[in-house]
Amino acid sequence: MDLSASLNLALPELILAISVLGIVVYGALRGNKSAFTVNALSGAALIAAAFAAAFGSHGSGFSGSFISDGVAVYAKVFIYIVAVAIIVLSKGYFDRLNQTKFEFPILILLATLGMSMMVSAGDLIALYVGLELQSLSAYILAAFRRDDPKGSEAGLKYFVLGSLASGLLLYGASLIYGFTGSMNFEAIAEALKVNTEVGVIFGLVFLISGLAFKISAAPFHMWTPDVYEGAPTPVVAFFAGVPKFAALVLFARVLTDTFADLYSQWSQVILLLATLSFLVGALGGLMQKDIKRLLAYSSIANMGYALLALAAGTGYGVQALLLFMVLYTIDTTGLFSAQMALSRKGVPLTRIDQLAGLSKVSMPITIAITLLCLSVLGMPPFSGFWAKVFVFGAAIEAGHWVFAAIGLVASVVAAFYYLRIIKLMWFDGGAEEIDAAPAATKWILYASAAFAFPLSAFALIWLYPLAENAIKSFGLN
Amino acid sequence: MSVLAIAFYLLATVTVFSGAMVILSKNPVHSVLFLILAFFNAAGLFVLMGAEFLAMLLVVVYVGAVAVLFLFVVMMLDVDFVKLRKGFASYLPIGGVVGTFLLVELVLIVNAVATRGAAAGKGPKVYGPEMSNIEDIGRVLYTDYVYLFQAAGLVLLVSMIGAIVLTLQHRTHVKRQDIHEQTTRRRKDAVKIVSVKSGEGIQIPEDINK
Amino acid sequence: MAIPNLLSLITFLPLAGALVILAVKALSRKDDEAVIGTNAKWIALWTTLATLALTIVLLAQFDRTTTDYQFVEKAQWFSYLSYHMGVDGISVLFVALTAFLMPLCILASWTNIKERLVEYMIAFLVLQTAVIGVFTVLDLFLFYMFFEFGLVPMFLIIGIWGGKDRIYASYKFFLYTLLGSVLMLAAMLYMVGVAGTSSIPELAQYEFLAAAQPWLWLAFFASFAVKMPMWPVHTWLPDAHVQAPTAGSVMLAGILLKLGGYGFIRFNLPMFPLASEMFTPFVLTLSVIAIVVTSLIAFRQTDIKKLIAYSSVAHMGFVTMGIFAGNQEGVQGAVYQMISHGLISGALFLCVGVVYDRWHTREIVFYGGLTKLLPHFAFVFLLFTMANVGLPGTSGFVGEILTMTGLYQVSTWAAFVAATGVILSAMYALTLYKRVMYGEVTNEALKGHPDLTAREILIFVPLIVGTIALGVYPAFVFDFTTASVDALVAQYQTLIGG
Amino acid sequence: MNIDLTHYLVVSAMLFTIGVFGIFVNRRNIIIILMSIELILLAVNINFVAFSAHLHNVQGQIMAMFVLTVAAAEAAIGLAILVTFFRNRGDIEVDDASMMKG
Amino acid sequence: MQTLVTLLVLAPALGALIAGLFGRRIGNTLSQGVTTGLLFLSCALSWYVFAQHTWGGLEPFTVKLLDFINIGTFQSAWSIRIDALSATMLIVVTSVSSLVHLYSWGYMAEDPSKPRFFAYLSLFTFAMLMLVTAADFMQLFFGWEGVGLASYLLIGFWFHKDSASSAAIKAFVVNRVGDFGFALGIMTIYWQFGTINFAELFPLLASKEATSWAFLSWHFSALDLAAFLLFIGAMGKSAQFFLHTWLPDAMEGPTPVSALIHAATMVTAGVYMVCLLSPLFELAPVAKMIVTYVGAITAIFAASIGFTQNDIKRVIAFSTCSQLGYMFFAAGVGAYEAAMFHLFTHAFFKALLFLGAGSVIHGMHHEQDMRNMGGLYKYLPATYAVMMIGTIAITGLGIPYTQIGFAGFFSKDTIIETAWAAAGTPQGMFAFWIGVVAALLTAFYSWRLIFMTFHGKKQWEHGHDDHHSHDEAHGDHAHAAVAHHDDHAHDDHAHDDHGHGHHAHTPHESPLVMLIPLFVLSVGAVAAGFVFAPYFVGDHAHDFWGHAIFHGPHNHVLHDAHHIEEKWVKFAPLVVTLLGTLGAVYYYLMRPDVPKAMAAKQGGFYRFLYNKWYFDELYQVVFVKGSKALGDFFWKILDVKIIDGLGPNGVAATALKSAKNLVKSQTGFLYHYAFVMFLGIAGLLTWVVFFLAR
Repeated sequence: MDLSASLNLALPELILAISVLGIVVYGALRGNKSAFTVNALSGAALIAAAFAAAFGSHGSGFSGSFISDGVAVYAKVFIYIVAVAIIVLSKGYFDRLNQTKFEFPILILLATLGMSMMVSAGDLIALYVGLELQSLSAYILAAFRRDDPKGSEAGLKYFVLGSLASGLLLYGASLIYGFTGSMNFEAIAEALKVNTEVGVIFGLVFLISGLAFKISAAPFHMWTPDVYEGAPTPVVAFFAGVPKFAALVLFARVLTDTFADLYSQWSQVILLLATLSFLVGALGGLMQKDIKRLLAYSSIANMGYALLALAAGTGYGVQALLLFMVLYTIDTTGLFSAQMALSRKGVPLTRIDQLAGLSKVSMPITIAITLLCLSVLGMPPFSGFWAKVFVFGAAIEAGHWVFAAIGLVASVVAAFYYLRIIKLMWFDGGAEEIDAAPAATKWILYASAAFAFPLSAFALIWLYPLAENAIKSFGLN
Repeated sequence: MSVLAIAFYLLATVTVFSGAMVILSKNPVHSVLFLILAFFNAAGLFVLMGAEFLAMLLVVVYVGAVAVLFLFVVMMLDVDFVKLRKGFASYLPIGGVVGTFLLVELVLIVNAVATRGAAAGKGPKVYGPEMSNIEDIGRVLYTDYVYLFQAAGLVLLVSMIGAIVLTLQHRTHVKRQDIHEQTTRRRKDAVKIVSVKSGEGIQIPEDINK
Repeated sequence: MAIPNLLSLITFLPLAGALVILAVKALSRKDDEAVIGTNAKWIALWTTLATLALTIVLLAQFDRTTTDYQFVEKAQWFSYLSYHMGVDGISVLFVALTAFLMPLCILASWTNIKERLVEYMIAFLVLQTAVIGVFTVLDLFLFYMFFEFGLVPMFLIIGIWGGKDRIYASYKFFLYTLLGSVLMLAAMLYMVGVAGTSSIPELAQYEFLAAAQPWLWLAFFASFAVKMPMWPVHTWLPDAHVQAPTAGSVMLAGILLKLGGYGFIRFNLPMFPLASEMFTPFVLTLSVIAIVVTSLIAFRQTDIKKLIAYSSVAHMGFVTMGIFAGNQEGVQGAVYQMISHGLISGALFLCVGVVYDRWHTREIVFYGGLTKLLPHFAFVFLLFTMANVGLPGTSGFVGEILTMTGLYQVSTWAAFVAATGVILSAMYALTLYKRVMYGEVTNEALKGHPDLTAREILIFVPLIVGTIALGVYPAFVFDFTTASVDALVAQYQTLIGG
Repeated sequence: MNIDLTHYLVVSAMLFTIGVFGIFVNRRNIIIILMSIELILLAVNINFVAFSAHLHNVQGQIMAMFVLTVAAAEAAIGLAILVTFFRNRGDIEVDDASMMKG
Repeated sequence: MQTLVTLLVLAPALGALIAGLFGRRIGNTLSQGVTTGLLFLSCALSWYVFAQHTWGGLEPFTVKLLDFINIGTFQSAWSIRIDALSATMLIVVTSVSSLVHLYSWGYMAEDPSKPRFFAYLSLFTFAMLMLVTAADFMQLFFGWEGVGLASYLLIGFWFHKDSASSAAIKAFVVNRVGDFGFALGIMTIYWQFGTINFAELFPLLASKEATSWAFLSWHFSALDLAAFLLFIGAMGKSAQFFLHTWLPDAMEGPTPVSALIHAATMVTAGVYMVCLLSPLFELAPVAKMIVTYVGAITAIFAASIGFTQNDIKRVIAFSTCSQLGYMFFAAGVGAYEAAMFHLFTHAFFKALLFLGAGSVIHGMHHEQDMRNMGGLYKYLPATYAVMMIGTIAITGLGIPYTQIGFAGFFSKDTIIETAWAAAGTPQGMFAFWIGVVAALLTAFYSWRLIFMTFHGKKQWEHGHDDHHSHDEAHGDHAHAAVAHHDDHAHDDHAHDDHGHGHHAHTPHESPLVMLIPLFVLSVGAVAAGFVFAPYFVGDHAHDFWGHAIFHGPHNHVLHDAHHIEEKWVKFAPLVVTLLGTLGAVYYYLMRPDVPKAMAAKQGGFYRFLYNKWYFDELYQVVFVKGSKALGDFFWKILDVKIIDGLGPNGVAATALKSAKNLVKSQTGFLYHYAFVMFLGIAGLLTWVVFFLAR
């Protein structure tokens, strides 16, 4: 495949890369006064990239290091859309703090580009570079509020542990490389057909550990609560959703496609991580007082569910994963936008107990949060319910019903902390007025709540076949 | 024992030793220096394996840039390093156990890979006169991996933006020369004509200096 | 006159009513709390009445001779799921029961709910949609959706408008039932996975692997047993009942408890017949333990509502044992018992509401001699106490005798022990009645409250009529259920080779 | 005695372990933790280069190059974050100064 | 005829509805008038039906009114079955009931809630009529429990009295114990024969004679089991031994109620049922034997208690219990006709006695303790006269080998003779001797009642002032220690100062409205025997009963009873009755100090009898306390501690505890996090090495 065809395949990435360069220059010249324009331009670039991805051609390019297939496109489009939402959210957030900086959307763009590369990675190098591009942007974003001690501590923790995880991942990559003689996924898969030894499983375990860190699966989750608490909320909203999606797509690609022959080994590792994750996520959340920390544990638990779908190793499993991540990410974005919408006398509400009596003060926000909580909790008919149906359906279909049962029980434990939020908002009294929320933040909150129900019921009608088609490129059963 | 072997053992020993010293030194400056030593010796190992270009890169990039950056930060931050050494040993035992465990497993696996993996059987590649290591790299880097090569550029861009965002501070009380402002200054911005009634004086606006 | 999409209309009309209330509130001036509240009440009442009217149309148009599902609506959703609705002779009655009790619940809350009336009415209407939905849908996942979602409004009803320990009670209610139902979800996923369809009628015909059946059965059982509730997973019920507002208790006892029994009939029996037969001794044991143990516990209660709540558990024991007797008498009796218990326990909780509204305590010792003060109420309460005891001529009797008769052939032991429940129920119910209603008025605080108001009488009259009418002429129920239950029992007996 | 692949890999494994070890032994000094990470990356690089040489496959070296690049970028960002941390705290202790836990 | 019987049965229901629902609206008089009027209508119709049946050749028939339960073969309908048995019962029920209605006009004159009372009475009558006209077990059960309900309501009519409401509950619950067996019996029948309809059932019975049914893991003869279980129901309703405890307490109800329900009608329902099910019992020898023994024991047991009691109503109540025992053992030995006959005559004289006692109580301003009476014959001459008639009737005075005698003579002697006829079996012999001894006791305690009440010194003239405050009233007597059962024995409704304030302490005769029923019943007590004996047990018996009563091929006790060779058997009842009478005369007319001294001495045997063999105490400890203790255990230990403690609360606590520990590991320290990561990867690698390597 010649270069122009390859470039054509990578059009979304190209759009993003070129936009980044342009916007950087523009921003650097105009300074922070240009923030609005930069935001708008970034959003436009993302939307353009989304269109390019959605209508672009499929295939593999750059000597196999770049793959554009159904799954990649599905993931990319969604990632770009969420990134736009994050940029919108960040605007309101930083404006309120008076800390608007034009670099923020640029870093978001770069991170998105990194994710984009991750989902399209066709070899270990692309995997690594994409991952690092995303991670490095994320480290900076986590520490973005540099005057905030918590923010820089979060950034530091995230950075150190993230680098460590990269180290592990690289070590694993090197072992895989040494064992199979190639960096390319397809070539690795070929080599594995001939010969599979414990060494490659070792490498795979390292690789899994590195990626597990990115999706904050236990026991590589330790950074999550601290970073969620310390980092600026739009950044956390960003972390909580799409990078994990990208990493999971990568996971799916590497495990179900490349390492399909080692299914019986890696599925056990993944199941172990999944079980640990939803247990840690469910239990850890019980004691939390900080909203964002709570959401951190919630996300750990949910990554456990995502891994459960992955462990199925089937086409339906990957499909479930794709659907789960979309539904979950929308919920979680909604919840973070709720946190951003709420402040009292200029001080953002960060503790859960500050939500007490919210229903008496702001009914629309309360209803929206309630819907979202119920959704993450997995209560039908909300989107989160379908997310769980897909995931557990896949797990049970694959015969992992014990793990599915544990997961479901863990989801009941986790239900406790979502209920606590609902309880505080509805049952308790004594709330003071809250400040008016930035309009955009509020609307994203409402939109996500509306998606949780009833829109998801309709969205699934096309989302489901979309995901079903997407996974066909994996050649799974 | 061949010269190669002697060289390997020498370089390997120093590398491992200085690696250990990096984490064991009391003074971070020493640590940085040991880090540089480790990199130098690792570069030597690279040369032994025929990866001359990477060896050079290691020295240039690492020793020249990264290590110096470390040194710079160590010097810049006014930290009482002695205090930081406190409690050093408390995690030594458990850390040691886990570390040893990890090492044993790694060595086990390394052995497996080296003897049964794809790399087994082939000896070290020796570059002949027809193609050097650097040429070998160059051929693929700008063809097969041009996409990643560009992406690496973006990684560096990120680090640049990151460093600037995180550390650049505009000191508001320091007056800076702004040529753009100077050249675009108009008369009406600077001068205001007021008619002063005799005997009354004028009220000077507070923001006159801005 | 055929109304298109009648089932959907009945199911979602209450939800529409809730939205109307919301819209009216949004359009009203903020400071008109009272007006908004009054509007909400009337809208809710009219919505429930309209639903009731539609339900009557449904009953009238229902063909009692066929075993097929009727009023079927089906539309493809996504994957193998579809929006699939329909009722048979069993479910149509539960729809009717819900539609019947709902206006009474609204009326019962007319004056005693003063705070957040709008939300209250919305919660009730949403609850109604959820509950009716459970009975009308024919898709496994839709069933689960409605089944599970009913928890939410109930959680809010207990939690917001409940008593002193409402938080504990609402959590316990929610998590307990949620835990049960997630296991059911797992089983559903498996079933859909192997059968390749989520249509309930199709699944009822699918023969699941004999090895898988016990597990599936247990998973469904976990959910329905908690909902029923069966001993020993009943402990949420007394707490929930005691804390819930009156209308909440009515819904809980009158309808939500029936979801479990309905589930057993709809799923466990036809879909996992082998497992059902295998677990019959287990269920019967639990049922009779429930009857005896909870009756004895009820005997010792000091709180009126708790007593009635425990008595509900005991009565549900009859339902489960009837169902798993697996014969016509048993299953018919169980269905009947559920309908009847819906009326009776609902009425009893309304009776408690009457005294609670006046004196704001449910402690039995507070009361005494009320007959003298509230003679009309004494009559009503006596009637429902007797119905609760299972006096022939009231609806309470038919269900009990039929379930026991059905059971007797399967296990004389179980029937023997269950029959002692007849004695025990008389013991606790009459003791309660005596302590509250009989004797001299010793508590001065009791004086000075009026007898039943016109509104309260309006609430009780339909219930009285229903209880007596069903007790004297149970065919009102059996006409509907016979065809469906016969088919169900016949299929079950064939599959277990009995 | 021939120096083969195993020797290099063992050196790499030792460096890797030292790096890992360094992270939780130096519980307070972040700079050394950052250097430990550099050691880990160095170990990985030795692995890649060794494999590359023995496989007669240049991909490993390319990877090592990217690792070097990223490591440099990482060092820069890491130190930048460290600097902000220091500015906020006046210290680079991460031991008892943790503001977030639980 | 079908319309007539429908009207007959439903008329009381209509009355009950009108008086119950609209009583307050339409007023006392109208309520009373409507209910009583409808009852008399019913009564007239009953007699018409009975006459048609007895003399007019009316064939038995069944009217089906409405389906009741129809599930598969479980078919039941609301229907009215008319045959000899039900026709007999119809007249008994409606006659006594209508008279009691009338009587209550006077007796309840001062009660503030008359409509309620009359509604309950009519409701009871309706339920009783449903019971006796049932054509299947379900309706029988409906009537069965319906009369139980009415009994509960009427016993607890003065609900403000704690003793009344407790007695009501006791009656209901003990009856439920019987119903428990009854229901199981019905089920046994149903599963054996696939029907609960009498007409369908009876022809099928013989086919299953040898069939056994596994009940509670034991195998029984199906018919014996069914008959026995059904008999438990009869025991409860008819207050037979073990399940008799409710009857004395039931005297808390107003006296007309006692007359109607607890003497004439409801309590005899058990006898009626056994007779109705004669086809079943005839094929169930073991059950029959049990019936005989239980009946006989009850007869003697109740009589033995009867002669220590001091409450006038309780004495009659135990007498009732004892007479029911007679009826049961008659049925048990196979003389269903005799049982029914005694039921019939007993209804008249026992109702008479009760109403007479009511008249006394009324006259004594609701004093019920016979020790506070005496010498009343002057003040209540009419009452005295009818009470004498009733007493003679119950003692069964009459001349053997002639048709001369009071009602009791015909029926009771027939029973004793049939027992002798069945003396070939141990239970027959037992029943015979018990019958004779009980006759002695009956005479003794019946006359004791008369003498204590109407003769002797006037005990009410002194210390009478404070008889309303029971403590002092009983403080006069030496047996205060055992008297607590009597504490509530009189109808001391405080609201009722009886309206005769000016001569409150002088006993007075009852008004005419109360006396008329007494006279009517007296006629019955005198004449019911010789008028109906030929039909019930005599020459016309076979024609009269038709198919309503079934006899097994070997059962001809009734026939044998008419041809008893031994003359002493014929005379024995008369002799013992006279002996008993003489005893009573001696102790209560001539030497009233002797029984008083005996009572004061508190001998062990006396206390045993006085306290009714300590059954109440036993049941109190075993059942009431037992169920309370069990209830507490199940509630506080099982539910709260074990189920909740290990279940939801335990799990929640465990989850919170593990959550706490988990969160503790989230120290916030970087190196800890790194350490966990390394533990994770080391763990995974180890796992891989040991388990996943292949």
